[in-house]
Amino acid sequence: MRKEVRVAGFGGQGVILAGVILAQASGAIEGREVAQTQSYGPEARGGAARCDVVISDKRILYPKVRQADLLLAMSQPALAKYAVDLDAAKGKVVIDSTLVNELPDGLPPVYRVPATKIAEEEFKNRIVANMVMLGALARVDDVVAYDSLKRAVAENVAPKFRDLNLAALDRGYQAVEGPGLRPAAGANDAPGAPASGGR
Amino acid sequence: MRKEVRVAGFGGQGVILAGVILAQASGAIEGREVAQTQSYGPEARGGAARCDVVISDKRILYPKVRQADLLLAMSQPALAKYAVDLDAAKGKVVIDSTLVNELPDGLPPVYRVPATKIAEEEFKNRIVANMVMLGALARVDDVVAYDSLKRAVAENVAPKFRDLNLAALDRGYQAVEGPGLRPAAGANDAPGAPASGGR
Amino acid sequence: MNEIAEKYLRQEALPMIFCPGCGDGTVLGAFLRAVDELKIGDQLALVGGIGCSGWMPVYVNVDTIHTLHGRAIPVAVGLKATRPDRKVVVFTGDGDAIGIGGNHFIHAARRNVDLTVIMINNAIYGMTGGQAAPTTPSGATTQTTPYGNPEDPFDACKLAEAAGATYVARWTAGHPRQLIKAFKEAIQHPGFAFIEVMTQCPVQAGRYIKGGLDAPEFLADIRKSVVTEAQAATMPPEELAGRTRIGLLHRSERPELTQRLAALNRGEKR
Amino acid sequence: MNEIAEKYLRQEALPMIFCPGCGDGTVLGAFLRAVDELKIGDQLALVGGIGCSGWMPVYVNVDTIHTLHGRAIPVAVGLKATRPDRKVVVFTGDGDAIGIGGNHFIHAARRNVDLTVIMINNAIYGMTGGQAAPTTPSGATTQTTPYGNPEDPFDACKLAEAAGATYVARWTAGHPRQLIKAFKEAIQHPGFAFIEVMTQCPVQAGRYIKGGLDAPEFLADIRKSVVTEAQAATMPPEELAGRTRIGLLHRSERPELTQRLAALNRGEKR
Amino acid sequence: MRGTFKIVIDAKWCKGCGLCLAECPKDVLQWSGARSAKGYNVPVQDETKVCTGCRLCELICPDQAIRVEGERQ
Amino acid sequence: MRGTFKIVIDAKWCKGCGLCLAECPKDVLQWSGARSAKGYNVPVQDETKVCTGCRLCELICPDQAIRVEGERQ
Amino acid sequence: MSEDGRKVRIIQGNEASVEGAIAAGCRFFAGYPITPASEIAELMSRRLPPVGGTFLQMEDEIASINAVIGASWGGAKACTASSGPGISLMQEGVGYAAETETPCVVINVMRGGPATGQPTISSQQDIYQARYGGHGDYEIIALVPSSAQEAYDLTIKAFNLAEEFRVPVYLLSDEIVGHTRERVVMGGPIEVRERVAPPKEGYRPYAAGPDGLLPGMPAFNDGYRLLVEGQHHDERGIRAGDDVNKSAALVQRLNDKVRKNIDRITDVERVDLDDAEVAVVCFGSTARPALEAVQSAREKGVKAGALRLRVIWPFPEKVVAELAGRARTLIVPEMNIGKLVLEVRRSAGGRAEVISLPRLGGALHTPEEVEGAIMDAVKGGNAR
Amino acid sequence: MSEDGRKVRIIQGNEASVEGAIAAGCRFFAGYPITPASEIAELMSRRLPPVGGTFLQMEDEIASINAVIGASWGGAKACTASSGPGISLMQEGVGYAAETETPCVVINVMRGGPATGQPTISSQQDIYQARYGGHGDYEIIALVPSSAQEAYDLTIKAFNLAEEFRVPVYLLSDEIVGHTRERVVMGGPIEVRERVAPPKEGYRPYAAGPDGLLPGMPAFNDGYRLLVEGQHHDERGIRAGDDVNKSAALVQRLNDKVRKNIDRITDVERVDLDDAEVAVVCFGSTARPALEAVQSAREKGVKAGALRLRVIWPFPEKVVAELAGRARTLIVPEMNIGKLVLEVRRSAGGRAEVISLPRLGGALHTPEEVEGAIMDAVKGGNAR
Ligand SMILES: Cc1ncc(C[n+]2csc(CCOP(=O)(O)OP(=O)(O)O)c2C)c(N)n1
Ligand SMILES: Cc1ncc(C[n+]2csc(CCOP(=O)(O)OP(=O)(O)O)c2C)c(N)n1
Ligand code: SF4
Ligand code: SF4
Ligand code: SF4
Ligand code: SF4
Ligand code: SF4
Ligand code: SF4
Ligand SMILES: [Mg+2]
Ligand SMILES: [Mg+2]
Repeated sequence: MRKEVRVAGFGGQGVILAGVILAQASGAIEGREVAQTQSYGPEARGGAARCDVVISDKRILYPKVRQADLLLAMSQPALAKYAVDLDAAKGKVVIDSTLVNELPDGLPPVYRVPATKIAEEEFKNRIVANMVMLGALARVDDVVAYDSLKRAVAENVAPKFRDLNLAALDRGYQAVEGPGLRPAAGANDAPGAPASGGR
Repeated sequence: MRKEVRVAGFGGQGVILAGVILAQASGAIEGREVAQTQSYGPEARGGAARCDVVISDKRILYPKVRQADLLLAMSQPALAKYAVDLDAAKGKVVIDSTLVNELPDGLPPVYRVPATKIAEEEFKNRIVANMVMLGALARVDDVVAYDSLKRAVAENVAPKFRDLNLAALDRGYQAVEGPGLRPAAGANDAPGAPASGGR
Repeated sequence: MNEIAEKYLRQEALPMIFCPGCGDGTVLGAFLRAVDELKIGDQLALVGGIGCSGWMPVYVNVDTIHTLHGRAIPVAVGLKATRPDRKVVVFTGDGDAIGIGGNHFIHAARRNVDLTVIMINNAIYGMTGGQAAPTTPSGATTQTTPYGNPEDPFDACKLAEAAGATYVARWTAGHPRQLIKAFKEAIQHPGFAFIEVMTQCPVQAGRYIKGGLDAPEFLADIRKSVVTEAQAATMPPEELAGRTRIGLLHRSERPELTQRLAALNRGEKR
Repeated sequence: MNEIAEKYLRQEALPMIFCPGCGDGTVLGAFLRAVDELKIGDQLALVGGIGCSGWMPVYVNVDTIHTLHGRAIPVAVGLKATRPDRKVVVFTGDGDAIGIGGNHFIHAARRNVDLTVIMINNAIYGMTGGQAAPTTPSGATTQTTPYGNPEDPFDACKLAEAAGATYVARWTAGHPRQLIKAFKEAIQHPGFAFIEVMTQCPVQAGRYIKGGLDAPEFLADIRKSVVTEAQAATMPPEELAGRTRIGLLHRSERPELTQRLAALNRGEKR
Repeated sequence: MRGTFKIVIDAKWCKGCGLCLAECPKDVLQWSGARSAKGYNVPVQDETKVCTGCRLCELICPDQAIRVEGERQ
Repeated sequence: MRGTFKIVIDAKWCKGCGLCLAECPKDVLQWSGARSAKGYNVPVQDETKVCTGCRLCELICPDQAIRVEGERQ
Repeated sequence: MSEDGRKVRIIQGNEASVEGAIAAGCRFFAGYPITPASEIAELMSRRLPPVGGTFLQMEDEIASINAVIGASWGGAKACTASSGPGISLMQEGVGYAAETETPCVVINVMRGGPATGQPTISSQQDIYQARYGGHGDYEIIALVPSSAQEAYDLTIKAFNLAEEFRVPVYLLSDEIVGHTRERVVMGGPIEVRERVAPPKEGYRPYAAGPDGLLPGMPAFNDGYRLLVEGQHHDERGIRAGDDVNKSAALVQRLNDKVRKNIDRITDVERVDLDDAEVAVVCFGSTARPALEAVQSAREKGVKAGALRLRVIWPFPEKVVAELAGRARTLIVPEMNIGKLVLEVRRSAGGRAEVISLPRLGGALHTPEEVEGAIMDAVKGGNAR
Repeated sequence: MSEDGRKVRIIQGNEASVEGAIAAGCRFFAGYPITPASEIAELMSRRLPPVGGTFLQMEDEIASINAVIGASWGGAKACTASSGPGISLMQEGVGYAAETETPCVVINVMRGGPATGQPTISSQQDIYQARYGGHGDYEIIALVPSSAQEAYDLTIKAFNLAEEFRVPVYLLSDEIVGHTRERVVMGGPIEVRERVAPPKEGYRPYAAGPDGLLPGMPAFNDGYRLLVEGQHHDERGIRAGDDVNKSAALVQRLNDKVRKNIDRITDVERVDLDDAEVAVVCFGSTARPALEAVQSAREKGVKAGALRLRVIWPFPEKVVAELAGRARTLIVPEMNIGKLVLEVRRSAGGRAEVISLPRLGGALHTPEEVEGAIMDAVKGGNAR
């Protein structure tokens, strides 16, 4: 089964790291096939940032997202831009409700988590909003197991930021709200390594 | 009628200039078709230098010398190297007898002029040996009219060297010796602008 | 947006690609003010290299050419040669000017071509994501010097002077007023004028060299690291050590290339 | 042929392409003598650029690489990096080193790579037939400056020093004994060592710049145009004006690149 | 003097870098806490502080987002 | 001392540049007038002059054509 | 994650190239940053020193390729990496490596051109440049990975071929392969061609064997008294550019040693070709949607197949010619204006319809797009 | 020697190129010495200042092509000249000129390569480099003179085409054409395309007409407020490298403006082709022995003919295809390993036998050699 996940927001929000962690969790931890791509360059500065992860049980040939199954939207423009690419039938959207206020018409089910608010207020570190979003994802969909995400964070984040990121992950898992969620289960942080520029 | 003329010797003897003057005389003055080529580069330094002139009444397509009709040899190695390319039937050789002493077997008619000796002793300027050779050529063969050569020298040599070169030309015309020469008729000099190097 | 920016910026090219807090924008602002004060908008021909810094002239609404990486200077030389009355200004990065473009840089200085070359020294390759530049301090970590930079940096001003530049100044993005003055001087200087501007690059140099993304802090550090001639005169040697000189560092007179070429055209032998 | 030449020259590559009276052969002879005195024949790795001067190492019977025009220095850097114990010597022309190759030159100096760079300054592009070089005097006529050179030349030694060279000397082809000593010093110097040798190029510079092909006269003129530190001390200023300084011009100490790289390999962070 | 100078910050261009805050000798500029369309925290003028109209903020602002209005008196 | 040093000039390599003539402080070298296979005028030692064995000629000869034989005494 | 020394990691193609290079024995890298290749230099700077190798960031790409040449003669397997603009600058140096038979690997992570073009976006526009970019007549070898795994595998192969054929070998990767993070199995038993020093006795550095290849690769300061000459030269390395015959012989051999050994170099994947009526000839990242399209078409009962090239230079003319004799239509999708299709067309020699499916702008073909072309061919194609 | 302003001189092809350039309005030259092209720079340095032009000897070839680009935007018709090694270094710059639609002329006086190869000896090895040397997809135009006269004529034409198509135009001369002194008729009534400044009103510098061409050529400081951008850009010149569609559109147009106007650009000489059974397809200096061979064969009653290309890029596919439909055999002599023959073969599409007659080492084919190939073809060729 092929799943296409897109994480999108502003540059500097750690959107890429979120996608990379997801890819590591699915690929290295769970042993599934993954293909993670991202937008690069000047257009990724200050403006929009995007990271895509395709997860499958079979060899992934076409590595790009055509119609996302899951969109993690960390900004209003990101939601506006990528809502159209969503699979309206089986898709889901997770929004950072601190930054995304308006929902366009015709969206699939929307899940909300005030990721930036949590990051700023609870962790005093805006950069862990991405982990909050990832935690939320694990609760919203079974594309990845929450435990795998935890392990991926532990393995891919610098030791001194590990606990912070795990805690943020956990808060996202707990705090997300939306249609038909099962009860929550179990928290973590690192400064995102944004994309290198272009030329 | 296509005639192929080769002037060959050491670098620094003005071999190229001799060929260029011949080409100008035939082409610009006499209005015939000419194609003048030369050897370039490191191999033209100190070592062998060569200048070829093809003269014809028709458009010259192939511009290279295949079998020279006329060889002006200004050094022993040059004669040795190019004697083989000579047209044994209708060819002629003019040698600078100051520098060329040995004649290989099977040469076509040979004409002698002590060009370097004349240049050094009479003109105190070794560099006009090439003009002596050219003058000799005009006497030996009707490939070019002597008057045309004189005009070509006048037009192509720096004014301050003109008389010297014309005088040297004349001395060559007078001094050349060899089989079946008609009586002589009338003389000139400039430092040769040798070929640029290679790379 | 302030009036100067509104007057001179190429609106359809905005927004500027610069990261938040990048010094390039400040330097560009100072440049626009210098141009405005000199009233030479319609004589300007701008040339940008490739790099963040190379984008600066793209935003200015005058004739502009955005060249290849390292090649802004030869393009500028060609432009200048066609109409010597143009004020040709080159915007270039430390990598663009004295990394890949170093040879053009020294030769234009030697020829004393009447160009104004504004080099942004952010001590890093910004646009490509934080690799070492020929200005990166020895020992600094970057994306390509994970174990610390084993090389020493150039002193670009020293190099410019040795190569033949006739106006050489160094300032920082924290000296906008001085920059305005220097830009005016450089544009009016009849010869190769070089201005090095030390800038904060919070996102790349900040992250990799300094370990933090805070622009104001970065700029404050740069200001602390420099010293003017006047300050140096009154500073104890301990404090002076390791600081970089800023200010007008060299000025001299020598025939300018395009003037000399014009003389050839008039038939004057040199 | 003398014994040194017999011992060190690559017989099958002879004769040397140099024109009669060219200074390059003299400089090569001095180099061979320096090598012989240092007894380092088997540690030598020679690199030649393209130009008459670039042919010099081709005639030496040790491991030699004859590179592309302007690229001798980066090839030498790659060679040196693979086995830092090699004595890597670069032979290059003024066009090769500071014309097309100028950027590699200043960067190798900045990095203080342990190379010996011998630059033949014949003030012209010899191999290609007498075009202007970045060392051609202002006003001189050459094949590409028929109306006189509108550019000023580089001072290669000044440039090398500003770029970071740690050994800088200038001599002429008329100073073979001093050259032998300088070559020995440079080879033993642990860093970027640069030696500029002013040579007579009777055929191209002779013809186009000087107007005569006489090698001894040319060399005599070069000797007249230079002055050592010691001579300068006792010379009246009128006589000194316009003369070029020769001798050891700069020597300093700074960490050398391949040593620093070796430290990285040992896991030492900088 | 208070109120003579108005600091207009264009949220369309401001990238929330904080250089103007750090640069102002009179502490006139403060974070607004609000987020612009691009997600940046845009500064505002603290009306309780005295702006001298020195324009340092305008000069330092890399994004040309600041306009100092009102004439110096 | 005359005759102690023999200046051997290899006509195979000599290009007749005259640098050795100009360089010799004792005027020991003279043009031979003869022409080598390559057409050059190769110098010869003037036996009437005193060669000091200073080797300047050998050092200056670009074509490594000169060998100074005999030891200095 | 390890079994017989293998490990699995989720990494970018660029990282996989670095790991492949180091596994193949690369101990020298010189480069200059450029998107989308910079990660290769960055990871090299981290990985080389601990294994005793040398990383140099040079002043430009010209210096980089030349330093690589110096290092190769110094005794190290050596590599550089760049993208379009930098690769353009290296052309003279690559030609020099071909002329002097210097083994080295040049990685081009392709982006859109010309000029600054599309710095962050993929393309396959530079395939002809790899072959024809430098002046003069010479042959190189070019490998085209289509996944991170192949970036690893083919980088190893590139080093092996460089050593065997004494040529510069290109790895023509692209932004998509370079930047997609996916599963890569690394380590374990790998075939690596070690450098062999040739015998010193009577050694003539450019005397080739009957297959046109030089035996081994000597290094400086090992007693060979090498002369490495960039002008045409004889078997000793002595310049012979003014000798028409020696020059012709050298250039002929430089070309033949690759051309005549093409069977040893050719590397293709054949997917469902046995009975294919329509075959997609593909390479690099474009092969991914192409193979997906073939699968999908097969599922719909269409006799589709694919010939995926892992080596594009020397171009596998014979393989394509043979295919053209069997399949009715060849479809060539590529992220450029339609370049490899010219080779396919020539090799097909009129024996199959050859359809070009070019795509500009940098978006990868979708599987649907390629499938559409297959379907069109099936429908339209009765004329042979 | 003058009648209606013409004069006849015996000069080298290189000199003729300079005279042609100046006649065509070239007023800027930047270059760097290299054999066998140096005479062009040398004569430019002498000829330009008196006509108010500028000659610059730059620090290298990279600087040269970039100065040419700057000068062209500055308002001057501009040119550079070099040979293999220098041309290799210019590839990034030529691509930039193509991307930014900067008219300029690049003269390559070809010599033998790769690397330092054969500095003083002729070749035709760089024909593919002209087309494919830079990264990215773009088209250039390349003219191939085969005499000094054509060096003059085609240089003028090169400038005209550069202005009309706003592309870099190569003059692919070679050492033989460049260095042979022969008769050149110069001056008189010459067709020169002057630069026309486009209207300023609503001007969008990269908005093309229906034929894909840009109207006129603006200059700096004439009130256009130009933005010349080396990244892919929209019609205003604003960067659009991250926009897949705009980028695709630009690259497509850069290629199409040459490809689709090929009929306006194609320039061939047809010699005895009407009834030719064997046709020699030739260009540059190799055409000289080839034409001599055809003459000689005709004298012997053989139905031989020649198609001589004066423009090789864009390759005249249609002309060759049409010829292949009539002549039985096409012979392609060239001073390289056999390069243009690949284009001929593709264009022939199997409808004629195509025989490659390559020659390496730098000696020009003799007429006898080409005639021999014609005779062999006549004998051997009954199978079509
Ligand atoms: C020939 C070439 N090589 C490399 C690059 C990639 N590149 C783009 S910008 C840049 C360096 C930018 O650094 P700098 O010049 O210091 O400018 P900054 O971004 O720091 O202002 C590089 C290497 C390129 N575009 N072209
Ligand atoms: C890329 C390139 N450009 C130009 C040349 C032609 N070329 C060969 S040697 C040379 C210059 C030689 O001058 P210099 O370096 O001063 O050496 P010299 O011959 O004077 O010793 C040039 C331009 C070349 N071989 N390669
Ligand atoms: S990377 Fe650095 S220099 Fe470039 S825009 Fe960002 S902060 Fe400025
Ligand atoms: S051209 Fe000049 S430098 Fe070159 S070999 Fe001749 S004299 Fe020497
Ligand atoms: S300096 Fe400008 S961009 Fe930065 S916070 Fe202030 S107004 Fe915003
Ligand atoms: S004008 Fe001066 S005082 Fe006023 S806000 Fe700006 S910096 Fe502060
Ligand atoms: S210096 Fe050498 S080459 Fe010159 S004349 Fe004397 S022996 Fe001959
Ligand atoms: S050794 Fe000295 S004295 Fe004797 S010939 Fe040579 S230069 Fe003259
Ligand atoms: Mg920088
Ligand atoms: Mg020189």
